[in-house]
Order: sequence, then C-alpha cells, then structure tokens
Amino acid sequence: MAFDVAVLTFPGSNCDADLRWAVNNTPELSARAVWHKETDLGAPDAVLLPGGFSYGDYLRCGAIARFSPIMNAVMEFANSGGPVLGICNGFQVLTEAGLLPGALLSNRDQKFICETVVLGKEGKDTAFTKGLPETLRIPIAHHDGNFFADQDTLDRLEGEGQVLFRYLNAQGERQSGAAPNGSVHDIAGICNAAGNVVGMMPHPERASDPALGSADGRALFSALQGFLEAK
Amino acid sequence: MNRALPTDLPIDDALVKEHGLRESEYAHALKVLGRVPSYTELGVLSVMWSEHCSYKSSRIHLKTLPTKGPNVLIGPGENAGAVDLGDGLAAVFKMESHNHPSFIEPYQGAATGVGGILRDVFTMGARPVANLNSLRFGSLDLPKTKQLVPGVVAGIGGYGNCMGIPTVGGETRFHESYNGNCLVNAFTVGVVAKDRIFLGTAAGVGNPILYVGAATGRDGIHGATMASEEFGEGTEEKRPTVQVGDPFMEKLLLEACLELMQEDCIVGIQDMGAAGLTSSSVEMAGRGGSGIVMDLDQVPMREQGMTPYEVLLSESQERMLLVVREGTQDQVKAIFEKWDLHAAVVGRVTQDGMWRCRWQGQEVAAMPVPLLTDEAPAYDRPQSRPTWLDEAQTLPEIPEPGDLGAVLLSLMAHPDVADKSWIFRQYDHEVGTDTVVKPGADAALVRIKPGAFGQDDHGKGTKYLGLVADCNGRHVYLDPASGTAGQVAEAARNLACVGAVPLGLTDCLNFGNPEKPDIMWQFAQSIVGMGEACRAMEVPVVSGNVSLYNETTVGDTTSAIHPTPGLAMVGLYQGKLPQLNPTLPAAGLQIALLGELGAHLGASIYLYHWHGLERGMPPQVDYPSERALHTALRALVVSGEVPYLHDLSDGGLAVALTEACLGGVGAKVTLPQSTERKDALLFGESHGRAIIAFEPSKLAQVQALIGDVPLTLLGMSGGDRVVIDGLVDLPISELDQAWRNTLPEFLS
Amino acid sequence: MNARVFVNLKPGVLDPAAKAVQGGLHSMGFGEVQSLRLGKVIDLKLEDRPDAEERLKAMCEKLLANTVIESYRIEIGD
Amino acid sequence: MNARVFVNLKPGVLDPAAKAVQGGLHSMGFGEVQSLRLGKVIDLKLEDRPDAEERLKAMCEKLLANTVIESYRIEIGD
Ligand SMILES: Nc1ncnc2c1ncn2[C@@H]1O[C@H](COP(=O)(O)OP(=O)(O)O)[C@@H](O)[C@H]1O
Ligand SMILES: [Mg+2]
Repeated sequence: MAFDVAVLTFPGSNCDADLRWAVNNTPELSARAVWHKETDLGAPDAVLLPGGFSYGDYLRCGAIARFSPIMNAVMEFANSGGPVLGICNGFQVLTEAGLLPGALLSNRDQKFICETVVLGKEGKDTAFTKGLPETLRIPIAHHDGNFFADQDTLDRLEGEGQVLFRYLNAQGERQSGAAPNGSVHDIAGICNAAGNVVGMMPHPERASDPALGSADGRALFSALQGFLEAK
Repeated sequence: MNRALPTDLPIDDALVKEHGLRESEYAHALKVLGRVPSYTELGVLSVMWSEHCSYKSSRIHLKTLPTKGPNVLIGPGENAGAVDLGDGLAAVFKMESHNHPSFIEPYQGAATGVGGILRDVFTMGARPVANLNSLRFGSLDLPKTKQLVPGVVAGIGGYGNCMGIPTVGGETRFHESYNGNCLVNAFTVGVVAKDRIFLGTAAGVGNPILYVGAATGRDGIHGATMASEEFGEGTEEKRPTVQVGDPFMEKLLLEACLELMQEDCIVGIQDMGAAGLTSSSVEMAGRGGSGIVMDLDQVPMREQGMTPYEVLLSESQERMLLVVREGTQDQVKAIFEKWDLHAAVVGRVTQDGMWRCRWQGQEVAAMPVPLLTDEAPAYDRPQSRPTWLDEAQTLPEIPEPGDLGAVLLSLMAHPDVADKSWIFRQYDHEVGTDTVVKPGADAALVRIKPGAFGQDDHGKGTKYLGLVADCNGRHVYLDPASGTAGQVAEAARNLACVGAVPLGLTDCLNFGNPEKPDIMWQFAQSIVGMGEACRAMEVPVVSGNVSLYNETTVGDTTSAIHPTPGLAMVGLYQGKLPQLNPTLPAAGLQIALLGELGAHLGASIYLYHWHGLERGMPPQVDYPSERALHTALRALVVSGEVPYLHDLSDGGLAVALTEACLGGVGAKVTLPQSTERKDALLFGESHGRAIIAFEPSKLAQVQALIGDVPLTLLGMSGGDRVVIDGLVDLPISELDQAWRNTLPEFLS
Repeated sequence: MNARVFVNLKPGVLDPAAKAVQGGLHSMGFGEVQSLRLGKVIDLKLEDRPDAEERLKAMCEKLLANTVIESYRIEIGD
Repeated sequence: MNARVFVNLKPGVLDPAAKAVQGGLHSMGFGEVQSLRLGKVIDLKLEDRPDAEERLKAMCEKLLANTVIESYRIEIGD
C-alpha cells in the first residue's frame, strides 16, 4: 500500500498538478488532490501545499488561502506531528497560518525571479530533508520570496538547526547576500521547532526529472518516502 | 422597434464620424437597416466595422495565404487555429497584438494582452501549455523605452506567472521606428484531445446564452476603435479606456471551463475580447448562421447607471460567453459555482438571423447578423511601391573596418543581440515541469507528458512541442516580400535546431496606416512573401492577427514602424529527448558550418549598427537548400551525435560562433578561402546556415546524416577565447560581458 | 518636512485585490463589509524646500502614482 | 458606517519596496527625499453594528495585517 500524500489545491494554486506528478513519480508515494473547500483531510501520511498564486496573492501572498476551510484540518495534522511541506506559495501560506515563523516580503529588486539556484542543505533532519546531499540545484520562481524574521526568531532558527536551505553562490559556496531575492541570512527554507513542518521557496518538483535540467529535487520526495517507511 | 433611451445621443453626421464610420459605410448601414440606427446600434456598427474587428483593409490579402494542409484541423476564422499532433492530440495556438494599450499603460496593457490570448486558446477546450511574446521597443536609451520595457515585461510575467502558464520564449528588438509605438504580441499554445475541440458557434434555436466571469464595467469602451487609430497628441485623453486584468479570475475561468468541457453541455463558447459582448455574440451567431436575442439587464454589472451602449461595448476582461444545451443550465452553473464564478443566462439562440438586444423591456438593437460579419466593409486599398526603396535597396561603397574584433564586441552588446535573460528571468518558464529546452535557445521545447491528455503514443515516444517567435523588421522594411519569406524560413530553421518538424504558424501583422498606399504595399507584399514561403516550406497559416495604424505623429511628421509581421511557429518532435546543450559543451569538438558559406551584407544588423545604414536587399531564401538544411539538422538532433547546433541569424557567423562560446568553452576557427569581403563573411546574414559541433571521430556519421547539405569544417572548440584566424581574437569573458550587460545597464 | 501621499485606483477601474479581500472577509464571517477599497499611503520625510509641494506633485505624476489608472492626494505635514 | 485601516510594516522590518521607490525617486532627481515608508490603506463601508470596532480589530488581526511584520491603526468615520 502506497503512502497517501495529500496535495492541497487552493483557488489560484498552479503547481498542484506538478507536485502530484513529482509525488507519483516517487516509489511508494501516491498523491491525492484535496480541494480547499473540504474540511476533512482524510488520513494522509503527509500534507503538501503547492506553489501558485492563491487568491491571486492579493493583499499578501497566502493571506486569504490560510483561512480556507481545509486549513483547520491542516493545522490539526501539523500540531499532531504530521509531516507538512509548503513550497513557494505553500510556504507563504504556512507562515501566514503561523505554522512557520517569519514572513516573506517582496524580492529585493521588486521583480519576479525565475532561475535555478544552488542551495546548501543544513539543519536538523526532517521528513523531507534527511539524507539530502549538501548542495542541490533547484529552480525558484517567485516575486515575494524575501524571507524575513526578527532577530530573536533568527537566533532561534539558526541555533536550533531550523534553517534547512540556504542560497549559495553560483560556485556552491556560502556567501552573504547570495540570495537573489534578498532573504535575511540567505534563508531559502526552514522548519518549525518540532521539525515536522517545512517551508521552502525553491520548487523541488521542478527539479525532479533529468529532462528538466536537474533531478536534485527528487531527494526531498525520496526522503519523505524513507521517513514514512521507517515510521 | 428601437426607441430612444434618455441616454441616447441624436444621430447626426458628426456623431457618425466620431464613431469612425465613413460616409459610404454609414450609407450601407442605412440601406440595409432601412432606417437610422439607434445610438446603441451605431456604437455596435462602429466597433464591428473597425479595422480591429472587421479586418477591412487586410481581409482580401489574408485570403491568399495557404491555410490548409494534412495537419490542419482548424484554420483561421475561429478563436485560434489547431493542428494535428497525432495519436488523438491537437495543438491550438494563436498570436495577438496589444500594442496600443501597452504604450499607454505598459503593465496592464501587456498583462491583458496575455489574458486575451490565453482565453482564445482555452475557449477551444485546450489547456494552455506555453506562452511566447514578441516585443518591439524604441531606442534603448530613450526614457520612454526605459519606462515601457520594465512595465511590459512585468505585465506579461504578472499575468502568465499567476495563471501558471510558462512563458518559454520570444523575441525582443529595439529600433527608433518604434520610439512612439511599441509592439507587444503575445502567443499561446494549448493542447487538447482532438475530438474535444470546442468552437465559437451559436446553434440550436432556444438554447440559452450564458455569461460567465468578471462583471462588466466601463473598461476600455471603444478600445477596439482606438487600436485602429494612429497615435497623436490627443492620445492622453483616451487613457481611462485602459483595462485592468485579473489573472486570478482568469485562472478560475480556465479551470472551470476545462472542467465543464468534460461534460456534454456546451454547444459553443467564445471569450469576450475586443468589442466584448458585442463581437462575441455577433460572431457566434455568424458562425452558427443563427440569430441571437439578449436581455442586457441580465448582464452582471460592476457599476451603477450603465447604458446598453456601454454594456455592449465594454472591454472588461476575463469574461466568456457560452451557448449551452437547453436543460443543462443548472449543471453548468454548479460547475462555475464550485470555482466561485457566477453564470447568468443573458439570452437565447433564435432563428431569424437577427442580432437583437433588449434593455428594460425595450428593443435597443435589431440588426441582421451578416451586416455585422460577412457584409462588413472590405477594401482593396490602393498600393504603391515606395520610391525611396530604389535607393535603399542598393548598397553604397562601404569601407571595411580594420578591427573586426571591435565590430564583433560592439555587435554582441547591441540590444537586439544581447542577452535577454533580464526579460525571461521575470517570466516563470518552468511551471508545468515540461520546459525541456528553456528560453535562450533557438527555439523552446515543451514536453507533452505521456498520457497527460489521455493520449497513447503507440510506442513512438514522448511528444514535444517546438516553439519559436521570429521577425526581422529590417529585412521586411528593405523588401517586404522576401524579407517576410526569410522569417518563415528562419522560424522553421530554429525549430529544426531542436529537432522539431513545423506543423503550422500564426502571425501578428504589425504595420502602419493602411490608407497610405506605401504602407498598404508593404502589407500586401509581406503577405505575398509569407504565402510563397509557407507554400514552399509546407507550413500552413492557421491563425493570426492584424494590427494596423502603428504610427506616431509628432508635430506634422507622421512616422510608421518598420513593417513587423511577427511570426510564431509550432513544430513537433517525437522520440527520445534530444540531448542538446545551450552552448559548446566541451573542448575538442569539431566545429562545422552547414549550408553555403554566405556573405550577404544587405539589410544586416552589422550595416545598420556599425555603418548606420539600413540599405541593401535582405538575403533571399533558396527553398530547396533551406529545406534540405532543416532535414539535416533534424536528423542530427535525432541521432544524438551532435551535442550542439545553432542557426545563423542576426550578426551572421561571427555572432553565432560567439554565442556558442558563451558557456565558457572557446573556439578556434579558420574561414575557408574566399574572395568575399571579410566583414561580409563574418557578419552577413545569408539564410540557410547553421553551425554544429561534434566529436571529430563522428565526422563520417555526420556526413551520412546530412546528405547533400554542404559542410565546411571550421575549426575546434576549446580554450577561453573566440578566435577567427587573422580576423578576431577575443577572450570570451570580454564578449560575454558586452553581451550580458546591455539590458541590465539600461533597464536597472 | 513630512508629507503623506494617498494613491487610489480611479473610480470605475477594476480592483481585483479589493474584490478578493472582501470575498475573504465574507467567507471568514465578516458579512458586514459592504464594500472595500485598497489604496497605498506613502509617508515621506523631505528636505525643506520652497517648491516642495510642486515637487511632490511631480513625484506623484512620475513615479508614485500611475495616473493612467490611479489618482493621488497629497497631505503636507510639518 | 465607514472605517479606514492603515497597515504599515513594523519598524525594523526591511521594506524592499520602499527602498526601491526611494531609489527610483533619487535617480529621477528628487534627492530631497530623506526617507519613505509605504503602507496600505483600506477603506471599508460597513453595516452598523454595536461591536463594529471590536470586529474591525478582529479583521485586522486575522487578515488585513500580518502582525508578525505589520502594525495597523483603525480610524472610524461615520
Ligand atoms: N520577450 C522574450 N520573452 C522570452 N524570451 C525571450 C524574449 N526575447 C528573447 N527571448 C529569448 O532570448 C533568446 C535569444 O533571442 P533571439 O536573439 O531573438 O534568438 P534568435 O536569434 O535565435 O532568433 C531566445 O531563446 C528567446 O527565446
Ligand atoms: Mg536562432
């Protein structure tokens, strides 16, 4: 029996199908589309929030989606320790929902950026990042991916190993200011204190096939598979 | 019959003129109607007979284009064209202009251009899979250009990114003829099971007409007639007519429409584009040979106190009109409700061939449908070959520059040649997880995932769409017929570089004022050239768009843009994913030229940029050798033996070779003995050529694959310089900087 | 010297953001919201100059507002 | 009843948009701009209710402002 991975669809989500495809390409994982108007998640093994422009990202990215009927169930699932991953807009929704600290501001140069970046993987082991290689090439595509958190929060994130991904320079080295979007400490992805809720701006599903130029993103889905199998 | 509403203006000559109707046109309306039109009807006539909706100057010329072929499923006349991809799939595509709105409000103008073309495609049941855009701006150092480019690019990105449709390519050029009139042409291609294509037809007497999407406001009223007028000093006052787009609403419309299309409810469907509710309902009735009656009070309205005139002429975005089978209304509404959209029944299909509108119980319009469609005015406007062409087509004495390396460096920095990643970095070109050849290449390649549209490839391998947009306005300016023909050849050549066989093309014909015989001649000649090339290369034209009156008046001089027949071509590659590299992948590869050596100086960017001359005939296409080259290129791609191919275009051999080196692997080549001028050999823009690179040991295989196509060994890859023996010797880093910095420098 | 600039969409111009926010508020149970407009407010600190007001106007026309679809209002503080 | 809500980034939160606007103004020759803050202003028309103010506060806390990075101020009109 394959593991049941719930992939949410909000109005304006546009990476939901991509994400289901990447999940379904992972052995033992099976994606299930969950509509935002549902109130019941079923009994998934993991919940994924896709990229896109939920509710047009008007007002603030993810602000309105966070109040979708399904989000109560997602909060419950997260609070009970279930693995949750938000990608891009999904990350924004998770911060708006308070499941992850910080916020995502508009990019430093006020422009949408679509390009492949080099990410450094660090921090604690999570369901999505355990066993990942040290560096990964994964595309970003966002206008508001400029991670911000106040100093206390940053200290905690850094101190507790909650920073999972950092933008590196093109040579794959750590370099202050390497984040193309201006993120504080070049942060590209984080997790909550418990480590079960993960948010990241880069799109692993877009790097899950050699035909697309990189298959590095597959490692996240394989990590989830490994995590669920070990459970 | 028509009674006057309190908001109606009395119809007099001045009002008729203000609506852009000629005396003879108005006389025709009077004769057919047998009475004076109502104010509402006058507005409707004005938009339906505008150049934009009626194609009155272009219709007779467009008819000469080849539009049929074994792969054509739907040719021009529908919302978009469709070609057969095999195994039960079709590609649906079209290109459209949003030039005038973009000049006035670059962000919203460009955004709504993308929104409009996307609707044209998903209206037919196809899920959009990729966008292209073709852009023209004035000189890059002009303040207006620096304002337009970021706005247009952000607008295109803003809409396409939000919709989740990747923008995978395009072309951008800068020239002073566009200083007062930029061009924004947007292209979308979608994929659909070929037995699930929907058409914009109103049929079945009594069937309800549903309106769905955004409520109607006073946006863009008279937008369609505006697009058919020259820009002048009074343009400012027309500003409030710009529409604002809501890509979020359109995303909901897209998903809801595609979901509804799985059911058996829709008889016909059409988006509301230019001239909104009017043209969509009129055209649907026209195609169905039916009549329509609409109750305009039922139209969802965003504002208070709107008049029927405004409701009919509004160009509010994100709206669709559907004819559904009687009895399915509730099912249709339920699907739209799921997506938080509200559908309203606004009318019925009738059989009297009349287009009727009611407002508060009164009939405010009643006109025979054909008056507004087939019988709309059409002109064979006078043409004359511009006299200045005689001189322009001849080449004067041109000194040969001493330092050709300096020329090359300067050409790499020319905005037409320079790196466009400043632009496409702002477009989501990856969403969909199918963009396998990304922007920056000769053409984009977009995968159709096996089974994604229910297809079975019967063991022939995965299908990929090759997509390219091309137009060299300078070539067309110097000889519209052969210049346009050359663009067809170049587009097909770009597709061949990614292995794709061309299936069809769409065009967006941007020209000046057709009432001027010079311009009309350019237009007609351009179509002659396109038709000739399409026939010779067996690429049918399946859809298109015409944008005329692209002129600016400053003081008492009016200047037109370079004639710019933008083309976008769609091709198919099927099989194992081609292993192509964006630049030379390694040292030690044999670099070779395919095709004749070529040294055609006329109409080149080199002449223009270095010598300040737009002179000479553009290069001519030799169809048999051009086609042989494409066949050879495709065979090489399929074979997997050639890791790098790139066609020669702007800037000729030297620029193409430099582009090959921009990944960091250099090249050292020697030109064969020739009596031609060195600058012509390096920078001439002859058609029918490409460079390739391969393992030296593969030479025999390459030769076997290319048949009779001439092959000249030029040299080897390696090092970190571009060396053309005795002529150019420059470090890649220097060329790369020149190439990379131009757009950011001017635009950031 | 301080100044505040309000920028709003002109009446009649579609405001998709306002529509989305109002829809969000309704679905969250705030049905009392009958209409809603979103605008920008820009607070500036400026060097004193005699032609400050004129220059503020120029800033609005050129950059702060998109006068094709937006209108603006300047409030000069102290 | 009318209400107006101002939403601003909290002090200390980097404002990339404001920085870009200020940079734009400077490069256009408006060097007198010493600092600049961008905010949102939301004008609401509401049904009268006795608990209107409280509910407005709830709208702000929940949706109109992200209190991690933004502060808000409510002005009640008539
Ligand atoms: N407006 C644009 N949008 C997206 N991609 C663009 C745009 N303009 C140029 N490009 C990309 O930049 C690359 C170079 O363009 P161009 O110089 O026109 O190529 P070519 O000479 O091969 O026709 C192409 O891959 C093209 O897709
Ligand atoms: Mg090319």
